[in-house]
Amino acid sequence: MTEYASLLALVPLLPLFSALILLFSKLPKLWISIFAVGSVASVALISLFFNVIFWQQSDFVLTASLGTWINIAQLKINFGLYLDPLSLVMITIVSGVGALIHLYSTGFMYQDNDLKRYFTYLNLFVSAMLFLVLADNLLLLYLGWEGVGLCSYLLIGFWYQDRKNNLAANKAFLMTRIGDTAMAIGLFLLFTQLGTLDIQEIQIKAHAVWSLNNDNNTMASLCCLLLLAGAVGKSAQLPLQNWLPDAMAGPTPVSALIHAATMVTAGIYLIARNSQLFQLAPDVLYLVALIGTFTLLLGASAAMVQTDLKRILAYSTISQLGYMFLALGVGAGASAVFHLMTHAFFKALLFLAAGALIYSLHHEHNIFKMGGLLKKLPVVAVSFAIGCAALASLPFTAGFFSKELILAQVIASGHSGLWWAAVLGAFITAFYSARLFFVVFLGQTQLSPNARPTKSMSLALVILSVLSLFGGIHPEGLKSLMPQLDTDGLSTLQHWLPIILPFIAISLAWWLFKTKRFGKPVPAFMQGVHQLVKSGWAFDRLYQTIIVSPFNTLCQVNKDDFIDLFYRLIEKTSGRLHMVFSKFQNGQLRRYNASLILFCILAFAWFISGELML
Amino acid sequence: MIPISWVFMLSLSLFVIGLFGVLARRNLLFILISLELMLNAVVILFIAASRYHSASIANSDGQIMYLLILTLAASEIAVGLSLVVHMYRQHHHLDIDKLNKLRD
Amino acid sequence: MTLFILLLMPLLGGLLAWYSERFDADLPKKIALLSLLLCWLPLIPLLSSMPFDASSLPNSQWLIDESYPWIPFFNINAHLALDGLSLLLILLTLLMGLVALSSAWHEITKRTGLFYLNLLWTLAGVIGVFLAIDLFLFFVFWEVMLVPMYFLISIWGYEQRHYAAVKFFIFTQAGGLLMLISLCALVGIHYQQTGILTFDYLILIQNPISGDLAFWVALGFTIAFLVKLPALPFHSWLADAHTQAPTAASVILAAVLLKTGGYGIIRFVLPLFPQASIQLAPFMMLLGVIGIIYGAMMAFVQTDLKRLVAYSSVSHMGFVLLGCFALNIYALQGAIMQMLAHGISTSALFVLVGMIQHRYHTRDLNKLGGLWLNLPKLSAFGLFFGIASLGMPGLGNFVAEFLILVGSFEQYPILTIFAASGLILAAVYSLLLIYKTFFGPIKRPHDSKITDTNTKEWCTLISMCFILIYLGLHPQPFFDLVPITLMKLNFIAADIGALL
Amino acid sequence: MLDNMLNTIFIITAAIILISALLTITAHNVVHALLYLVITMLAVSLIFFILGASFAAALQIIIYAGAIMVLFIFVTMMLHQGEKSLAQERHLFHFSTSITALFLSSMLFFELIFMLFLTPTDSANSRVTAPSSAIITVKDIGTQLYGPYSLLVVISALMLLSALITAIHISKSPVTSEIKTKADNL
Repeated sequence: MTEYASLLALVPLLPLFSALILLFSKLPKLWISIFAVGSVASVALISLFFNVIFWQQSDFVLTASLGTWINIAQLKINFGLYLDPLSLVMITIVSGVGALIHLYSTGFMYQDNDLKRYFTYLNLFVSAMLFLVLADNLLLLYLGWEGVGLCSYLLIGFWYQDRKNNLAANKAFLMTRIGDTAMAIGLFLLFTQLGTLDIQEIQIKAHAVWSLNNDNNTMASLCCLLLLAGAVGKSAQLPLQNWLPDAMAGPTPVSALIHAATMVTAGIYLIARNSQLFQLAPDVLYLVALIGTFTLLLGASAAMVQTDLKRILAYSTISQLGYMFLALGVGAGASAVFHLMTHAFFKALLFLAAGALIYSLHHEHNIFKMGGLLKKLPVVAVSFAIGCAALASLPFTAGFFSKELILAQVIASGHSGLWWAAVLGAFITAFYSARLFFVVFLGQTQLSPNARPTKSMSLALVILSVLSLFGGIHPEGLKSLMPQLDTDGLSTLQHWLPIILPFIAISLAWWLFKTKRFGKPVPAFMQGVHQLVKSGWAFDRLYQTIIVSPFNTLCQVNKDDFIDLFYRLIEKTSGRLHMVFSKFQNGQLRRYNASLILFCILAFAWFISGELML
Repeated sequence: MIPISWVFMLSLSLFVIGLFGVLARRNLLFILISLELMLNAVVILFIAASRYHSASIANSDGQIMYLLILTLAASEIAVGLSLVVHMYRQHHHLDIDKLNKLRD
Repeated sequence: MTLFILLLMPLLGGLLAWYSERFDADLPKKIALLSLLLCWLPLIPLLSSMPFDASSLPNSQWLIDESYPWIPFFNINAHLALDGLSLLLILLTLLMGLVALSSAWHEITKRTGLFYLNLLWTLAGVIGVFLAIDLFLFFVFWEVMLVPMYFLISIWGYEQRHYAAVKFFIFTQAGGLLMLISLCALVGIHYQQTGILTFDYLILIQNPISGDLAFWVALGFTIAFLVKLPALPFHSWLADAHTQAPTAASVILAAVLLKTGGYGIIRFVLPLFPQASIQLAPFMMLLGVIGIIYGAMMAFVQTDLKRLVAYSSVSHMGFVLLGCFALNIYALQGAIMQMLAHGISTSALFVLVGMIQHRYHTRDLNKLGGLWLNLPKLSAFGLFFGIASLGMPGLGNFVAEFLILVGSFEQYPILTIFAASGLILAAVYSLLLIYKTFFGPIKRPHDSKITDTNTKEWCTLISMCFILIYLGLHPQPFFDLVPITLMKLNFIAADIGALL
Repeated sequence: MLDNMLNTIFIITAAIILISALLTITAHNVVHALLYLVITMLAVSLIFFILGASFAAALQIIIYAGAIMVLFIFVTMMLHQGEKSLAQERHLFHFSTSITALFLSSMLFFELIFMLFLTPTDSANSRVTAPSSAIITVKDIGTQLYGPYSLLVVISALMLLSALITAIHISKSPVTSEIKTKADNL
């Protein structure tokens, strides 16, 4: 097995080298794209090669080490890479979808004169993500984690001239940074309790140390809670989710890669990777499921009322991630990762198709201004249709297999309440994806496309469509790694309802589209609710009032440093004292004599009082 | 013989009168005059003290001290008066309060 | 004799530079460059003879130890010694001297000779501080490094340079005097308790003084170093000194002068007063955390670029204070690493601010904006160092902050959580810095004569980038170099994972 | 019999001294003040006679009353202040400005009185007995002067010399000319 170690070592380093080469070189555009796509494509090939070797094997491990990082007393951390079924799936997704998106963006971004900077950031992002996924210890994972956050900040704010993009980038970075700091505290706790940061060792030691007496697995649940906070920050789950819709300010391939396929899935990977640790904290697992459910409902409802094409997809990503968290919460890690894979395919497809749409309709985002584009952009229309079908999890699409599996697992684990919420979420998902498709592609055309998507873009779209249709193969390796619940004890209702629901939702959407009710303003009494849901349940305003503005006013109040004021006060008082004393020097001789005599009187008085005392 | 307390009273009151003169008057000449008074007060005390000293032989220290004070008074008045003349030439008045140029 | 050569080189260089101004205007800077480069000579044999791996740890703590009688009456001798810690800091000093020189190359035009005299004498003072083992000599160098810095700020500074220079001088001088008092008290008590009158650190460390007076002497020393390492109540001189100092002076000030405070705590307070430092630890850690949060909040609202960077170094130095008094091996290594990483990243930021000021003659954030379009290379460096200062993993600051927080978490978890919130605030002001200067719409018409970074500037900045990355990815040689075990620091047993 | 006559003479002269002293300091005209001062001086010399210091009394009349007061009168004549100085004097010295001076000197007076007479004198050194009646002749003073106190003579000679030099220097310097030019162009 070790001869592949050097190959494994290449996986994260290739994109890094190409990023450095791009950074320091002055290549023409063609060469830039060749380097960028080439590096990620070669990593994709390597991961395919690994897939072929370890096809359907469930217990293989491949490790490689790039040298020691920190080695003091008990803190031994090195740049170790660890490949097992879970991380194999992840690197396949990251590099596969990444390569397709790189291919797509060579076409999409070609006329942008900052192509070099774009591809440097994109390659840096892919290498950081690969480090994250392949890290064998939590600190290296944290390095990838922050690197990914940094690259998403840089890419969201890629068109830096526009104030809005920068603010969105800052918001994204800060929100994820809050989660990362919580995760860092989790790391400290883990290190002080277990003495190591190596992921596999943590799982073993955690079981050894904490499962003995179940009273002190409060420490375990504390660690898991902190790690969960990090995951929530990165995967845009309930408390920290309102940065994702604003992150759509970046170029569309970036949204496809980062905010659909790879970065947002890091949180799920973290929980899946530490699944044994999470087993020790059942209450935290239930919390994960709860967060997942609420987020999925929030995302779905918000997506239903959006008008901006990319914000709809952003909210749908949030809700699909909610599904994955729900699966993790009920203990079905494998199905979560499976859904992650299929989601990566069809969400990337949807984003790229949306990108092609925007590219051809010269940067128009509002879906109600588009219409009847079925005939004009056939490739985009077909791929968009497949993507929406997979999103709505119509039968025989990739989305169908993974979502049904999750719903089955939820029922099998006995959380029927969560199941009903998930089914409602699925219904709304189907509804808004159908609404999206009908409004954009059917009806009369308002904007006529002026540029057709280039060959590379169409190629990427085609491949992704194929993957979203037939990518529903459940990777075997995952089953052994994470516990699987048998799903044969379902009642007929629980089995058939999730299959029929998408069709009902689509017909409802068709009926509404036919009666022209989609673009119309909402009736008066519904206006408040509509606005609330449209703004993502007003989390932005909430955080603005309870955190951002108090912090601003607090800092503004103390602008010139009241401690400095204290020292300036000293300076002023000494100045004023000087003025007082100078009054005595006024050059009047008689006044000097008088003070002389006064002093004699006082001296005698003091002497006399001394005498009297005796 | 005159009890010494009387001499004390005399010299003390003379001294205080001289002091009042120095403090109250604003004319430099009058200040010098009251200064003279204060000197005389002191001299009386010196002479009386040596007179009442109970040493067997006659004690003449007081008179010698008188001599010294005399020379002191003479030289002091000489300088004082030349200053007065000088001041009068410059300022044409002898008011001491106006002389506060040293302040700044 | 090598240490004395290392010390005399900048002193003589300074004098020569000053004298040479008479012949030619830009001769002083060449001489200054020459003398700085010559300073590296004494260190070369040392660096080469010590391969960078853990096995070859020198048995005794001191790599070079030289002592000559100076004032025999008080048994004070000019005792200089170099160990891992001071070697690291001296390397940083020399490096930052070169950086300061490069940034002052074109910027300083009037009275260049005197400028380079002050610059080199400050460096000599600092090198002396890092080498001095005799406490009296330490105090002498403590003052020597202060006076030329005062002139640097007050002659070549910007608008309110006199106010800033005087404030800087009074603050550090007050600290220095406090240290003199506690130094004499220390020697006095030591003499009473052991009958040996000595200022020598090595003897003083054999039997540290005990009793409640020791606590007050320790407090005196610590406050003196807190003034220099700007901890919270004494930090207000830093913002003014930095904003009004010329670029070269603020590079030296940020990179090196602040580290003398941290170095003093590690070298003198912790080993000399073991019990007192354990008693002092909780308060100082609290002070550190407040400093982190307070510095970050102050940096967040500044409109002047240099003030923002100055307050950010108050926050970073709060981490160093937290690390020093966490009394455990990770935190101490982290503190030393933070001093190095902060030295490089903040002085790089100052060089950049100097370059921006040199081109646009303003430091006001509201007037700056959209530099990326006109100066892509400069903005790229600005982005890199801004990201470094917020503690991005893979760069030096993160490794330091991580170690400090791990070490202090083990002692006081709650305090560390607040300190960790400092990481978020660091991100807030760093992003603000990057956004306000480099991104956003262009506010000022672009005139063509403003050029991007020239080769000299590009080299200094790129070398600093590589050092930061090297610090971040391969910090091991720096950890091995500092002989924590030999420094007689009695740490609270690091009972990490002792449950197993 | 002789004693109470001496006492009465003493009291009369003391009264004269105090009255003339008061008159000197309250006089508006400088010459009146000087004349009262001369009277004081003569009364003081009488006191010396009563106290048996005949040499001192003689000196007092010759040098103090004779030389110094004459010098004083010379200087006041030289300044020929005339009428306006009288008016000026009246406004320079009147009751309201001297109230603080009066208060201070009276405070000092009572404190000294209190200290000298009312505080309980410790018995050790208050053995003021009747004055020895031996007459002190000028010869005794001479031998004392050139015996133990020879240094005193030298010092007083030096003092007189220095006073002489300063007096000449101050009154000689032609300062008046510069002041005039400056005064004109002000």
